Amino acid sequence: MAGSGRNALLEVTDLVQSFSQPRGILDRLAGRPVKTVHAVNGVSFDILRGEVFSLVGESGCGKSTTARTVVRLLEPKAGRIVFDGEDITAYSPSRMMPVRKKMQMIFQDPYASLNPRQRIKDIIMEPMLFHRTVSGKEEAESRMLSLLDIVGFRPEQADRYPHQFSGGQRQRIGIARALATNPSFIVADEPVSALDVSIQAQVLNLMMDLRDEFGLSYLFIAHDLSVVRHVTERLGIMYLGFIVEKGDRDSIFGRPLHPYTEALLAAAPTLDREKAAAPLQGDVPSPITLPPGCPFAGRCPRKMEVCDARRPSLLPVEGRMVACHLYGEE
Amino acid sequence: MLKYLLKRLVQMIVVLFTVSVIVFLVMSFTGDPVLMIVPPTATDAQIAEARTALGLDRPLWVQYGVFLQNLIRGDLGVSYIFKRPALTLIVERMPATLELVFFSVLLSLAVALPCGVYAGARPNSPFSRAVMGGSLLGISLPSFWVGILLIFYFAVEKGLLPSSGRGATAPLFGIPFAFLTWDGFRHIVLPAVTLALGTLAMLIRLIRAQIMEVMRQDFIRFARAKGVSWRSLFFSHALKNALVPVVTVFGMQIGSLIAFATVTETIFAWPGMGKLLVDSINTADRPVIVAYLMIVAAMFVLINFIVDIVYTLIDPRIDLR
Amino acid sequence: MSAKKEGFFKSEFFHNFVRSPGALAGLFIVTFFLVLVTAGPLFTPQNPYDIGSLDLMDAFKPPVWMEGGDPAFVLGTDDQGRDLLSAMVYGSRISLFIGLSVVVLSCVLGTFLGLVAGYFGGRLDSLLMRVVDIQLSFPAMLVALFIMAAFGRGLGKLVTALTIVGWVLYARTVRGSVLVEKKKEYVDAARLIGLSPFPIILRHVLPNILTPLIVIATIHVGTVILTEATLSYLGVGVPVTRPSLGLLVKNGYDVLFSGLWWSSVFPGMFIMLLVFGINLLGDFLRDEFNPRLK
Amino acid sequence: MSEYLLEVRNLQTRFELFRGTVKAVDGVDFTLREGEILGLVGESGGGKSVTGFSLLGLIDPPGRIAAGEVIFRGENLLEKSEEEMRRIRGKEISMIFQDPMTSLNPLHSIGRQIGEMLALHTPLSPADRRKRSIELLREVGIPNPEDRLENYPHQFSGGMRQRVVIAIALAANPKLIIADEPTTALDVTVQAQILALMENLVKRFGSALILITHDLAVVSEMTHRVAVMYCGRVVEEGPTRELVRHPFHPYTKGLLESIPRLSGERSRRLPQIPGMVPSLFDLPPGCSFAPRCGYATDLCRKEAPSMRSVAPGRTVSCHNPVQGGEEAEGHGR
Repeated sequence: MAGSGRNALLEVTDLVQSFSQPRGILDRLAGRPVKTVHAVNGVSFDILRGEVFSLVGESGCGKSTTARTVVRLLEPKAGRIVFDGEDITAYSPSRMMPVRKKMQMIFQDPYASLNPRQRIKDIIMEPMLFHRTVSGKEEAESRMLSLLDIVGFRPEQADRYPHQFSGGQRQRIGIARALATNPSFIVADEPVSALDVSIQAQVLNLMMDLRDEFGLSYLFIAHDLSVVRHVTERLGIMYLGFIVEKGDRDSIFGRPLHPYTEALLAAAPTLDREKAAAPLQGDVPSPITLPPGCPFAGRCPRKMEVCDARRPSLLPVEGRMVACHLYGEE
Repeated sequence: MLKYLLKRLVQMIVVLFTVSVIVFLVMSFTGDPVLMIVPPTATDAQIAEARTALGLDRPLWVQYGVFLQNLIRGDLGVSYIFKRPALTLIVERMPATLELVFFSVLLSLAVALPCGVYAGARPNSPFSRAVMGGSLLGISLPSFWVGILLIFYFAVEKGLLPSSGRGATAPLFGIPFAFLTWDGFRHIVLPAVTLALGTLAMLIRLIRAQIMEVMRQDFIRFARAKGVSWRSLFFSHALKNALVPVVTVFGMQIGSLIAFATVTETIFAWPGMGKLLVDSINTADRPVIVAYLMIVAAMFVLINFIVDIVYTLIDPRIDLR
Repeated sequence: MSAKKEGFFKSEFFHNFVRSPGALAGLFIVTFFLVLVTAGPLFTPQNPYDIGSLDLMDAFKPPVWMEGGDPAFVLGTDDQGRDLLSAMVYGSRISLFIGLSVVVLSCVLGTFLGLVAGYFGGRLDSLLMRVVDIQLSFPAMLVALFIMAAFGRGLGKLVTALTIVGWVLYARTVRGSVLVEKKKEYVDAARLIGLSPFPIILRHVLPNILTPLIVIATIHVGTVILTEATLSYLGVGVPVTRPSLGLLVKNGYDVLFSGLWWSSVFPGMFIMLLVFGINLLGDFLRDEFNPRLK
Repeated sequence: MSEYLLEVRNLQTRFELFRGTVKAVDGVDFTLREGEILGLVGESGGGKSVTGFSLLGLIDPPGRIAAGEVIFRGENLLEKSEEEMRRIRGKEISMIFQDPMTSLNPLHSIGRQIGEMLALHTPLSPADRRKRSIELLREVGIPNPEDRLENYPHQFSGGMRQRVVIAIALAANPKLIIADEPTTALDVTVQAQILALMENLVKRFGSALILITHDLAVVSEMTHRVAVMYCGRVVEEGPTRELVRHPFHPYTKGLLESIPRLSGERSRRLPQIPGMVPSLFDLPPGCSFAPRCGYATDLCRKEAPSMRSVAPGRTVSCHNPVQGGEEAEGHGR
């Protein structure tokens, strides 16, 4: 399996994340169980230095939750997160501090991800000044200006407020902020899904240029398969909090094995095809009560008896990992 | 549904319990009731004796236990002034207050609904602007002052309507009500108008805001795209959606009316429980104050409960399970 | 959006303000009262609470335009020969003082609790919200009345009582806004930098919830002045020695039937005017900051 | 009178705002035949949604339709009274909105909302309406429609709600359906379901469809013809296959190239359109696309081009159309 060993920048093992819904007095008196949303159910992956790894899936599949847990915006319920050789799973906020410099995030919504009351320059300088990665205000200022230049702004634009910029421009400001402390790892949570098509290409190109220039690694979260195919080296397909298929880009896009991956690819509209294949039926089930067997069994066109009974584990098949009984130990 | 009712019942009891603790504590730490009931000439020994007789020498939590026990039995103490059970005093005066509140509610609804709905439907018409200006003035008016002006004009200057008291009453289900006699009805007009004014103005603004909010929702546009006429769009689609939140506020407004009845009753010498409260405050008649608070708290809790039930009946999104 | 030069006088807010008769009238009224209470005592013919300056000979004088009016007492005098206009200037002072101090205190307290509860959530939040819910299910006037009845009259007590009933408003609104803001990604970005909760709350969340706060606080000043007036009218508000406008109305009512109608009508008119002016401003601000209702 | 079901000529819709007048739709022309599926595609601010609402006369102040003709079955809709339009909306032309979560009335049952459409535009009796509602729900693929008639919108998932919306839109058998980003709020697999359903039903009901979307891929899979919009104008129009393969307008070409592909060669960098969509408050003089266009000349910066025919069935609004409809780069098959 690629990525194990010293070269991995990030190793995530059996990550679990869940949220319990609050209970009323009577529920507690009646001893009713807490309703729990099982958002992430034992997800493992690793990201090499300089690599782009993507998590793909539909809304509610747990891809964003995984990302937010990896950067410790959420406390993991179980599992292990090893970043740059350090096990940061249970780091306290103060111990996380030096790690925070090295891992940053680009967000989905360019309108909500910048504080409307901060000037652009303050947005970008805040992380540097907080982490003292610069000697003082002056150096922060010059670094801020060079970052703005990198993402395509003129110096006089630094004094403006976010609302004076368009969505694509804001996203570039968000990227500059993420770069402020010279990180080695960036989580990009649907960075282009809120942008217009012509702007998407600009932002994707910028992200890829920055990777080459600064040797960044990305965890790329997206629902758009064609975008993922363009940026990523390896990817994992998520469904209901599980990774159902994981491997390198060419093998998965070339020949998807898991029925869900197959369906997802077939459903994605493209310019190159006349008609979509028969669409997948039904909706994603509730993450409150997980099915005992395969999470995809309810919608799977190739469902077998065993699928309802036993949850398939992620096993190596044809140079990638697949969690499906079709490819079980035959 | 049953579970929901049970849950609400538990909540109601918790709220009333909390209120009783707060009322008890505040009352225990302020003033000395013993000084109210012993004659001014009483000696220290007499005072101590009275204190023991009232149980005030015992620890606070024991006193509270006794208080709670009496409360549950419906014994809220005896008025220092009237020398009669506080509960009886309040219950006697309750019909007068409820009658007043009822007419104010009726009046505010009768005016606020059409005005608010119209102002929401045609926000730019001159009439709507006038209504909005008037309602802003309405929420800026001190109600006691309005009462005084009304008395001065209608009672003192013109002599058209009586300025105080409840007038003659007639019984309904054995309870005396003023509005059943012409004289009593004449007495109720001015206080009801005074009391209704603030609520009326507030409701107008709320209804208008709600309607304007709903009218810009997507589903209204979708209904328009279906070819629904403006009339049906407004009455069948917008109005109900707009009025659902108003129900909650309206419930709270009834509570507020009961509270403000204290002021109105004082101005118009309306013999209700609100005037009794203000009189009791001025004479430090503590059992009556406590009894009033507990009864009014129970009324509010009950109103809130009814509002919630109504809410669930008109809004299918509320899940009772 | 285009990055045009933006100054306050070119802003849409200013543009709308000078074109809104209501807002301008509100500003005029409020300014009038602010000038009146700061500079007014310099011009009033007497200090109405300096007993020495009162002369019973001046009692029962009607306003100047009525028969028997005295130019020295423009709005007439009361039964003790006190100049009504002077009393109203001093009364406005007390009313405004109470209004503003209650609003500042409840705003600070409620905002702080709302911020903390909204940002951290959990037990503290549910406890706080239960308190707020219970208190909001009782009319503010009644709760204040109860507190004043228990503790007795007094300026400080009145401010305390009105703050106790007032903070919940801010706590609830702020908490609601914080819950909305907290979900926005700029807060995540601040957390990712490594900022601890309080800097995030103060530097990032608070500046973004100020607009609803300003609206509530403005309208709240009017509400407090009305509630204060009502309590004082009922005799449980300000002490007799520091009569606010509400107490003046009550004093005037006591002599209404002896024909001194002006001594309750004019102070009441002052209350109405002041509160109306504040509400006009508040109404404009609400429409401006909440474009959905325009 | 004409071969077209719908002819839009020089449609202009404006919004008078504090910061100035926005020409959201600025002289739009296109035509539609019976049963045809037309894609109206463009980025945000292109004016495609406003065009859709303008066709039905659903523009509220501060917006207004300033000029133009919307000829539907030989009659100009812009000259009709509100009362006449009301009879056309839903019956002749119906609409599907973007967000299925907000386009249904939360306090009315599904049955009532479908029934309302039937009551407005068909002579059916209440009992028949109920029967027809059930049929419609079955058509759009809602399981157990008899039981679900009494349900409220919040009891359905997003995809299911959009199915209900489609059922309502189809209820009166309209000649034309305008679908404004009908699948943007939905997940990929659900989007595929809804698109397939719409395509299928439109064919069966014999309606024409205007599909408004930002997604060229969806357009290329669904539509017969496409009109590409930029800054309130149609810049290019033509049969979908041809237009996607050989765009004439530099904007269309740029847009097509900037979309990453699911198969074929994968270039290191995506071709991108430089700059950004100009603010509608101050559009550049001449062609709105000129500042971002690699083919722009002085003429483009001075004078706005007008629509002209460049090949059979193909029109473009450009002074220097891409020569011979160059093959879009990176477009492997």
